[in-house]
Amino acid sequence: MEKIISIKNLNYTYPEAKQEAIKNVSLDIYKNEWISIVGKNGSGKSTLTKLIDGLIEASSGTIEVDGQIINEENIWEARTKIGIIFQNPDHQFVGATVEDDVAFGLENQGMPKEQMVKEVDRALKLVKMSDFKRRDPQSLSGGQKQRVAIAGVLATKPQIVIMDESTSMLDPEGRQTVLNLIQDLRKKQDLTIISITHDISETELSQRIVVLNDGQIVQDDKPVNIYNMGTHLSKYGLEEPFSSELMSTLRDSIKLPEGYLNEEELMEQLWKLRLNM
Amino acid sequence: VVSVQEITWMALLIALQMVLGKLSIGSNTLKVGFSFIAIGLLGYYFGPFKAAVANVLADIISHTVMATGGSFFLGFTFSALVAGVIYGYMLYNHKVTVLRTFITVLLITVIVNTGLNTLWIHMMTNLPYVTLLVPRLTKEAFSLVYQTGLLFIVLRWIDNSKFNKIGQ
Amino acid sequence: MEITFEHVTHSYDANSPLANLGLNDVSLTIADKKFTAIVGQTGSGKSTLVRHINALLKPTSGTINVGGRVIDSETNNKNLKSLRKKVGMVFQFPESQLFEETVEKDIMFGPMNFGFDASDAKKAANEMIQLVGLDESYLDKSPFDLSGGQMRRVAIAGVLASRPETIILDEPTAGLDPVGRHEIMELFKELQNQGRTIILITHNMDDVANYADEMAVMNQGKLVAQGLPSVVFNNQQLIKDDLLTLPKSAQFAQALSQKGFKFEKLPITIDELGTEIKQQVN
Amino acid sequence: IMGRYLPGDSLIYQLDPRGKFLLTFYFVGIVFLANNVASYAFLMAFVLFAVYLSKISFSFFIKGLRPIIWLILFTVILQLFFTPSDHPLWHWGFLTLSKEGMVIAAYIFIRFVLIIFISTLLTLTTTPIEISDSIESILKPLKKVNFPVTQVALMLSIALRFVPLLVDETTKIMDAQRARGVDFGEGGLIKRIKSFVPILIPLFVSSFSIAYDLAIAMESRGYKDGEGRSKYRVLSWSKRDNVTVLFMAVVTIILLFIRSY
Repeated sequence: MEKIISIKNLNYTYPEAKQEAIKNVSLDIYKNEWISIVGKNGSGKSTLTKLIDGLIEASSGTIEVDGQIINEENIWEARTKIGIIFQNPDHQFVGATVEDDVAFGLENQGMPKEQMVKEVDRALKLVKMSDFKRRDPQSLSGGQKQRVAIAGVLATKPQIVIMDESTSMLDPEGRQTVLNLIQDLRKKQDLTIISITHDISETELSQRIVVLNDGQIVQDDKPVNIYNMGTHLSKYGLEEPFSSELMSTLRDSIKLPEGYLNEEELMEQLWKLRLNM
Repeated sequence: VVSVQEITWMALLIALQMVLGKLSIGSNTLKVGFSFIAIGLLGYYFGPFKAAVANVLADIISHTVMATGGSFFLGFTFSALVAGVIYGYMLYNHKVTVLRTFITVLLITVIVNTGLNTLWIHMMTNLPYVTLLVPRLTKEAFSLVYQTGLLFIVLRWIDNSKFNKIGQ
Repeated sequence: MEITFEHVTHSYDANSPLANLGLNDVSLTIADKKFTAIVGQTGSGKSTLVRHINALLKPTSGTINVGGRVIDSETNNKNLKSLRKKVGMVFQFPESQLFEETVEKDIMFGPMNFGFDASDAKKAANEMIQLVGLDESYLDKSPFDLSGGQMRRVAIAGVLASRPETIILDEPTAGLDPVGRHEIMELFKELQNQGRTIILITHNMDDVANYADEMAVMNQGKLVAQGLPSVVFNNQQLIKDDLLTLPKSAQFAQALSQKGFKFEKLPITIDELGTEIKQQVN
Repeated sequence: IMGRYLPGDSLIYQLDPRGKFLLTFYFVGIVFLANNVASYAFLMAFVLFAVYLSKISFSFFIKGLRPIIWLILFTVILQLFFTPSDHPLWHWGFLTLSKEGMVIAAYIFIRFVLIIFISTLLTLTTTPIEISDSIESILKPLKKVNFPVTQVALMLSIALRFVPLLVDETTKIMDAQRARGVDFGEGGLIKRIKSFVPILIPLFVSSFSIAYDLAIAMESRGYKDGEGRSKYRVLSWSKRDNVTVLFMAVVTIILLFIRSY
């Protein structure tokens, strides 16, 4: 597998803060991977995003994006490879209308008008928001705003999309559409997805979960192994997955296999037990 | 050069000015508005030059967009410029005190509100100065007091908080 | 304090041709000292509904009776303090209402407005900051130096400090991490146990199943269902019409029943689900 | 609150917003040249013609007068009774009613109506973003003296985009403070004014955090310093606009003629 981001011994302390927000973090992220970074509020998740995009500068350590160690000179080039969807849909909408907002990143690149029109249309189609082209942001729902934000990011054809708690302010319906969309786009557009979240149910779609606690990586593993931690997850401010919680309620009187089962597997297991009665 | 943080913060203060302009209490004869606070903040953060430019733009855009009547008269735009300069000159990089706030508001009241704005209305209506000035005086005297009070409360609050510098 | 809505209609921009109905002929009783959840899609009228209880909005027609106090379209804007003192309201993202220089002053703000004397307000601040899970040392800090989750707690303390009998919560846990969410929900349950009426607007059906005694479902300004969560979540029509989603346990049970399990009634909490499965498997 | 743009597609809508914007200012200027019945009547005819071309119901223009109707009445009444005259029709203390006063009052009244109708026409047919684009275009020459025109334009469009959001935020904060026992309509004026502090500070904090987040989001989307940007929105000046300018020139000449006649 080809590395797209490689972080080595990264440290960061906010100005005037006593404690380090990021402590000696090393992490490799691979092409087309969907990786989840989880942890409670204040664990350093969002700080890590800002470091990767060069929006803040690390105290020490290096970040390599697509084979290049980022520094002040090449940061703008690195940024074209990374798109971020932020938490608050209202605070990232620059344009006065949907199409204006999607065009913003392209304008920054100095793309000629004719080409921009095509790219804006393409991006809006990808997120199924073409009908809303001329609408103003205030008339959209939170989920729709985030879809426009995704279009704005996709318009500039990044390789990496960082979802920085981008669904945490949405209602369940909006959250679901955004997650489905990202899953779909990852395949079609060959994207690497870094999803930062504290909602364990959102990590189900990812291939790898990194758990951050107090600015340090405490776990880096496949979802199954992370979910297997069960109630221990609450140490890191996370919820136990539903199937794991159900299994612990059932274990006192039903014999279930060791380790984590997802909901589908658990159902199979329970059905078998029922048939054997 | 203007930084990204400066652009967004100026933009939000211009937006805030338009929103506060819609917020008012009191009757038609003694209307109390709040948009002066946003202009004061433009001055506080950006100094005379930038505040003047921002305030002129805010004036043009808000009057055009909101269609608040006869303000297409360029004189009022000049008033906005002068107000921006005064707020910026008086409040930028200075410790906020009651006296300083009072003098700022006094300058605005005398030069802009009673001086320039009366002149523009005179030019628009041909009414003599005195006729225009006399009914304004009580209103201006009153607004001198409340604007000083409110501006001081807000500015001192900002000065003592982490919001006293932009971009962090 | 019992709260009843009788044929309440609220139209926004009543005088314009574009008048849209925020509430359409809603009749509803919210029982005293119960935990009532109000659910429905974004824009269904949940927030409009609860804003009538402390007269932030007034009905275009119909009446609301809040423990004997009647609110209708004629209700005067003055003298609402006694009502608002009794009905506390935690808005969505309540941290945006903070403004004082210290946490203590901010928590005291409500009580002082409602006529507490300074020492009582101070006492309330001291008590409430601990109730929301922060210690006294926070009282002297600026609320703007706290983390988002802590600010949320301070804002909630500020509402509780006036010691309201009824507490309205408009998605109070939105954006919090799971641990924070759980703690805050437990706090509200505790407040109910102390004898308060709790009204919760939420999108989280597991919270409804775990905490609420009663629930109401709104859609397009209308009340479409009301009753015990165990009954309402078993209303197949609501699920079919996409007006209601199920708690995780009920979803799991529903999937199991497609495999061949039989549930007379869908279990809505994980304990109920566990009990049912144990009975059917063993 | 966000302006009063009324969607439509009549000729006035199709004009280039820069032209409309500048001509509106220009017209407000030449209104002051009118000095007799004929010139006022001529300008009124011009404005009514423009209103007719817009195909917008006349009632919208009447509504445009409403916000400053008190100022207009105040001025008209002052003119009516305070205009000095050698041949007063009626006289009492300071008050003088004369033919000259009546004429001047009528002129001032028409002057206000002209200015308001023409500016209402601009706002009804031009979107806020078109106006901000026009301002950018008009400021362009200032680039030569290193005035950051593109940054200023971006700033204006951001300001316009955030007005509705801040209006919502204001309502929300007011509701939250009302629920905490603030009464905005009660008490003496000083108390009322003080009651706005709990709105102003949160509104300020909220704007501050929007500005901060937005700047980060803009940088992450490749916004550097405004240089080398292209524009998605392009205004186009057409023949129609030339004709309009020419028409306005003719109007001015006729006005000058009537004026000195």
